[in-house]
Amino acid sequence: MSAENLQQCGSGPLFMNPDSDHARQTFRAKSKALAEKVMSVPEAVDQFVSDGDYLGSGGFGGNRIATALLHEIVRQQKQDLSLAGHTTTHDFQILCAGNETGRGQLLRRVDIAYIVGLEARGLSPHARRVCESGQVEFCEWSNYTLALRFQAAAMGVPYLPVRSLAGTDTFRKSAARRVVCPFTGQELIAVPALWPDLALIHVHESDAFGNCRIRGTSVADWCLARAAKKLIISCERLVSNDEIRRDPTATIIPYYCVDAVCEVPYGSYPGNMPYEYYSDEDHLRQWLQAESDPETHRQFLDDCIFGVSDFTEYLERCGGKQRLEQLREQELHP
Amino acid sequence: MSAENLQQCGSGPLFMNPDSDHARQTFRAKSKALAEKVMSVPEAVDQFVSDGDYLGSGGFGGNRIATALLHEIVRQQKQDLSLAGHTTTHDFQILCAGNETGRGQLLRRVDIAYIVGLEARGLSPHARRVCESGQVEFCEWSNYTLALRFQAAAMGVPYLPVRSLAGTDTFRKSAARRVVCPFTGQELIAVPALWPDLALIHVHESDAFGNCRIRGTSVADWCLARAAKKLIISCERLVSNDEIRRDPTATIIPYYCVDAVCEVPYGSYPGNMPYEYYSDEDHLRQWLQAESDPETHRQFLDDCIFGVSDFTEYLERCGGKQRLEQLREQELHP
Amino acid sequence: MSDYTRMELTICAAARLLEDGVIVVVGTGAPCAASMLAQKTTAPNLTLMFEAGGVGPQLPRMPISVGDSRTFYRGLMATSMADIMETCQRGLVDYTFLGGAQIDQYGNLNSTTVGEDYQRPRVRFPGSGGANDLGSFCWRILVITPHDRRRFVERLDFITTPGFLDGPGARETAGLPPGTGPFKVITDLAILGFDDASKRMQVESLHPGVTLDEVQNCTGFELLTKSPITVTVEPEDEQLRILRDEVDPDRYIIGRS
Amino acid sequence: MSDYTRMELTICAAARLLEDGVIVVVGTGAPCAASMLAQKTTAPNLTLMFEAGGVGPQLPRMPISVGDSRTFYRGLMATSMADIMETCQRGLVDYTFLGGAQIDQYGNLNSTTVGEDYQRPRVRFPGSGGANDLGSFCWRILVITPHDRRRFVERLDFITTPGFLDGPGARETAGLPPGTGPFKVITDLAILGFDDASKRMQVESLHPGVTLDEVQNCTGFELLTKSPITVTVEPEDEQLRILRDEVDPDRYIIGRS
Repeated sequence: MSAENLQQCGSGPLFMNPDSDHARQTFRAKSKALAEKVMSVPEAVDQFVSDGDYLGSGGFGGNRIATALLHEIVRQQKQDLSLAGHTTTHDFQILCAGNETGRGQLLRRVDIAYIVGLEARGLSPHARRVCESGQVEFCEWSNYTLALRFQAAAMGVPYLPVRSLAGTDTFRKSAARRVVCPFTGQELIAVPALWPDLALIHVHESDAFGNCRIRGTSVADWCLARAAKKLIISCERLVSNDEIRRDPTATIIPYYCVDAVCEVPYGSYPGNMPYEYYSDEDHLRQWLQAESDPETHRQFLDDCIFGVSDFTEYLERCGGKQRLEQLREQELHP
Repeated sequence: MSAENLQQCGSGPLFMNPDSDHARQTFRAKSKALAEKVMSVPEAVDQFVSDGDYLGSGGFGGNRIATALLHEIVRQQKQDLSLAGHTTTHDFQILCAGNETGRGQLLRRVDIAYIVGLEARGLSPHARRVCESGQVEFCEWSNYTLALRFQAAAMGVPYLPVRSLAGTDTFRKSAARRVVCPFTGQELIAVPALWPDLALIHVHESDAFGNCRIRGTSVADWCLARAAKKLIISCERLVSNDEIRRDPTATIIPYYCVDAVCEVPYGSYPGNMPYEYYSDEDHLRQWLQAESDPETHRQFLDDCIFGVSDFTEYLERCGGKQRLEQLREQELHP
Repeated sequence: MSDYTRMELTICAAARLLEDGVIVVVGTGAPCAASMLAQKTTAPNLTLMFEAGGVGPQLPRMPISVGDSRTFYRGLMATSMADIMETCQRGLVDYTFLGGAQIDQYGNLNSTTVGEDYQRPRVRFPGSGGANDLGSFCWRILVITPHDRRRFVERLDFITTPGFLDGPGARETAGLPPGTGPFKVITDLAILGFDDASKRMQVESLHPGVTLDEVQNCTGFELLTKSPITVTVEPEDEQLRILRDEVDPDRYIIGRS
Repeated sequence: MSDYTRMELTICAAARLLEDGVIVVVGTGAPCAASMLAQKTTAPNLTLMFEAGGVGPQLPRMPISVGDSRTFYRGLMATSMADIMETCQRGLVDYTFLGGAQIDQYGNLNSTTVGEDYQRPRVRFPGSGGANDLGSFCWRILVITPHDRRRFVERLDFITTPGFLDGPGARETAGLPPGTGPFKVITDLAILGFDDASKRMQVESLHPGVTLDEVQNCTGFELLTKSPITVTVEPEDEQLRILRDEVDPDRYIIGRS
C-alpha cells in the first residue's frame, strides 16, 4: 500500500450538514437572555423533541445518562430519529424500545462508535434485532472521533484532524476523509463537525437558567452541550443562581447552551450517578434477560415505560426508595 | 479579491517543529511514575530551563502568573529564549529585563499575540525598546490562534483549523497557512501545533507529584500544561495527595505533565491571584514609571530582581506581609 | 439636563446601542463602562463575557485586566479563553467592543505597529490580543475611540483586525464568517456606521454642537453621510448618575479627557 | 505451587508484562484484573487510565463500566474522554489492553460485524468504542482473548481496530503514528508476539502443558514461532492469593472458564 493508493473518503453517509455557517445562523437566532427554563420532563420532550431530530445522549451509556428524558421520548413515540452512538449502552437499549415493537420506527439513522453492547454485561438481544434488521442506516466512527465531531461543532469549525481511523474498515464505513497536514505533509483523517438538533444531558446540579455542574468524568458532555442546537438538561437537584455564582469555576455548561431544565432526582437510574448512586445491575440484568423473548420484552417495556405515567412511577416499580438507598450506599461505600 | 488570489501562507517564521511524531518521541521518553517533584525555585530553573529554550508563560499577563519563576530565569541570566506571547503583560515586562540591560539577550524570538502593553495601564517603555530594537525576531498571532496552537499540541495533531486571522496583516506576518475544508469547501486558516520546551504555570494547589488545581479562569493553561515538553509548577500551597484524591474533578493538570513543583505563596505577585490577592497596581505603576529612564530602570531591576536573593526578599522589599494583607483584602472584598 | 463631558456622552451613546438579552465580549475601559451602564439601565439582561474566561460576573468594580478576578466575580462561569473564543466562533455572540491605534474607512483596525519597517517599527503596539479573533467571529463589532486624524487614517500601517477589509464581499472571500463585520464606531464627536453597499464608514449621528465639517476635518479619509444625520441623544440625568456613582465612582474612565 | 485455572494463568501472565512506572489504558474484565494485579505486585507505580476520563483511581472493586464511578474512585483526576484520548494521541501512553470478536495474523481486531453484508450482518457487535483510537495512538497494544479458530481467523469480516494492517510499513503509510502497534496477545494457551520483519503473529511462550500443535490447531492462520519458545511462568502463590482475595474476590473474572 503506498500513500497514493490510500482511500480518500469513507463511504458512510453523512447524516448532518457540517457547514459551520449554517450552524452559526441557528446559534445567532437562539435567545441569550438569562431566563428561567424549568419544566417537566413531558413538557420538555413535547416542546423540544421533533420527529426526525438528530439526538446526542450525554454521559457514558450506563453512567450519568438522562434516563427520564429517554423514557419520555420512547413513551411519546417520537419517530425517525438519528442518534450519535458514542458508547451508548443502556441509553441505546432504551431508544431501541421504539423499534421493532409495533410502534413505528424511533431510530432511523445511527452514527456508531459503540452500540448494542452493555460493556461487560453482554449484548442486548433486542438492540441486535434492531441493528440486524436492515431498517436502520449506519455510519461507523470511534468513541474519540465521534466526540471530536462534537468538539469541532463546539469550536465552530467544519472539521478537525485526527490520527486514528486510518487504514481500517471503521474508516471505510465512516464519512471521514483524508487530509494532508499543510505544515508537515503528514497523512491525517478529517472528521466533520456534528451539530445535533438536540442533546440530553443529566447533571448533578443546575440552576433555573441552566448553569450546570457535573462531578466526576465529563466524558464528551462539555463539547456535546456546546455543539447541540437544542439542549435539555435533567438534574439531580435544582440549585439557586446564588449557589452557582458562589463557585463559577464549577460551572461546566453555561445557561446560553440550555433550552430546558428538568429536576429529576435519580434521573440516571438504573445507570450510575457518580457520588450519588451506583448502577442497578439487577435491573439491567432483568432487562437483558427479558429481551431474549419478544413477548416477555413487550411486557417488560409496558411495565417500565409504556404502562407507567412518569419516571417516578418507574422508580417505584423498580423498588422505590428502599432500592435507591441501597444503590446510594453502594456508591458511597463501594 | 477572489478566492484564487488569496495569499496561501503567512511569511512569518515558524520557530518550532509542528511534527507530532517528533513530539511523541519526547513524550514517550518522559517518566510517567508518580514521583515527588518538589524543589526550590532556583533548583527548578537551574535544572529545567536551558539557554535557547522556547517558553510558554501561564495565566494571563498580570493574573495568575509564575512571577517567582520568571524572576529566577532573569536572575540566572538565561539566554536566547523564545516565548509564546499570548497576552503577556507583566510577565513579558519581567523577561524583557534580560534584554538591553547589559546582560546579553534573554529574549530572541517571540510569537506575538499580545506583548509590550499592560492592558489599561499603558505600554511598557522598556518592552518597547526591546521590541523596536530589531534584535528580537517576531511572528504575529492572536490570543485564540496562539492558544489553539497549544491545543493542537495538547491533542497530538500537527495543526488545527480556525476562522480568524483571514484577510489581515496579522495573517501575513504569521506562520499560518490556508486550508480548504474537505467537507464543505470553506476557506479556513490552519495554525501549526506548538510544543514549548518549557512552560511555567502558577496554580492554587498542587500535591508533591504535580496534580494541580486552579480556581477561576484557566485561560490557556489546560492546553499549555499538556503541550509543554517540560512543565514547572509554582503553587500557592502544597496539598496532600489525599486531598487531591478527595475531589478528582478539581484536578486540572495531572502529575504526568509536570517536572517540578515549587511552593511559592504569593507567587503571582504583583499579579492578581483569584480568590487570594489582587494585583498591586502601585508597584506595577512604579515599574512602568521606572522604565521611562534607563538608569532608574537599572536601579529598579537591581532592587527587585538582580540584587535580591530570592522571591521572598522581593516580597519584603515590596511591602511584605502588610502590603500582601491589603491585597488579600482587596481581592476578597472588592 | 446636567452638564456632561464628551467621554460621558460617548459612553452613554455606546450603552444605548446594546440591546437587552444579548451577549457582549468586552475589554476594560470605556467598553466595560458602557456595558455596565447598559446593564444598569436599558439592558438588565445583557451578559458580559471577557476573553480570558469570565462569563456573566456581577462586577463589583471596573476590572483592570480582562483576565482579573473581577471578570468572574460572582460570575456564572469561569472558563478558558478557548471556550469564550469558540462560543464566538460558533455564532452565539452578538457584539464585541474593540479599539485600536488606527482605523480606516472599512473599519479595519491597527493595534500592532506604526511605521514602515515591521521588524523595526516606530512604535510597537501590543498586537492583536483577542481582537482579531473577536473581530472575525462576533456578529457585530463596536468600536469606541477618540476621533482624530492620527487615528482615522487613509491607510493602516498594519491591518491587525478585520473590518470590511477592502470592501464588499472581502470578508466572505477571505473565509471570515458571512454576515459579520463592523457595526458602529462611537467617538467623542459622532456615531458612525457603514454604508450597506460600499461598506465605507458613514456619519450617522453628530454629538450635540458638533458639525459635519468638524468630524470630516478630524478624519483622514472621506466620510459618507447617512441621510438624515441625527443628533446624538444626550445622556439622561439618571444615566449620568448611574455612570458616575455606580459604574465609575473612581472616575477611572470618565475622568479622562 | 497452587492449582490455578487457565484464566488465572492468563491474567497473571498479562500482569507480568506491565512494567512499573508506565501508564496503561484499560477496559473492564480481564485487562482490568491484570492491571490491578500488576499494581499490587510487580508494578506498584503503574497508572491506570479509563477512556471515559478516570485517571489513577484507587480501585475499591473491579469497575463494571469503563465509565463508572469506580474508575475515578479516589482518583488523581476525573476528566473528559477527549483528554484521555489526546494524552494517548500525543504519545504519553505506553500500553492499552484491547479485545475483539476476531483477530488476524497482523493483530488487526474486529469488534463490529460478523457476516458478509455490513448493512444486515449475521451479528452486530458494538463497534470500535475507543478501541480504534487506543489501538492507533498507544505505543503498545496488548490483547487478552480466548484462543479458538472462531476468533483467530485468516481474514477479518471487518477491520475495526488497526494491528499491523497488511504488514510492515502499512500503519505508517496509512498515517498512524510510527512505532506503534500490537505487542503481545495473551490467550488461555500461549503468549504470542509479532515478528519484527514480517509483523506476523508468532508464538513466544506456551502455557504449561500446552503444545505448539494445540495452539496452531486453535488458530485459523499459520503461526510463526520465536525460537526458543519458552514456557509461560506459572502464577506464584502470592500472585494468586492477591488475585483471588483482593483483585477479584467476587470471582467476577476468574470464575469464567
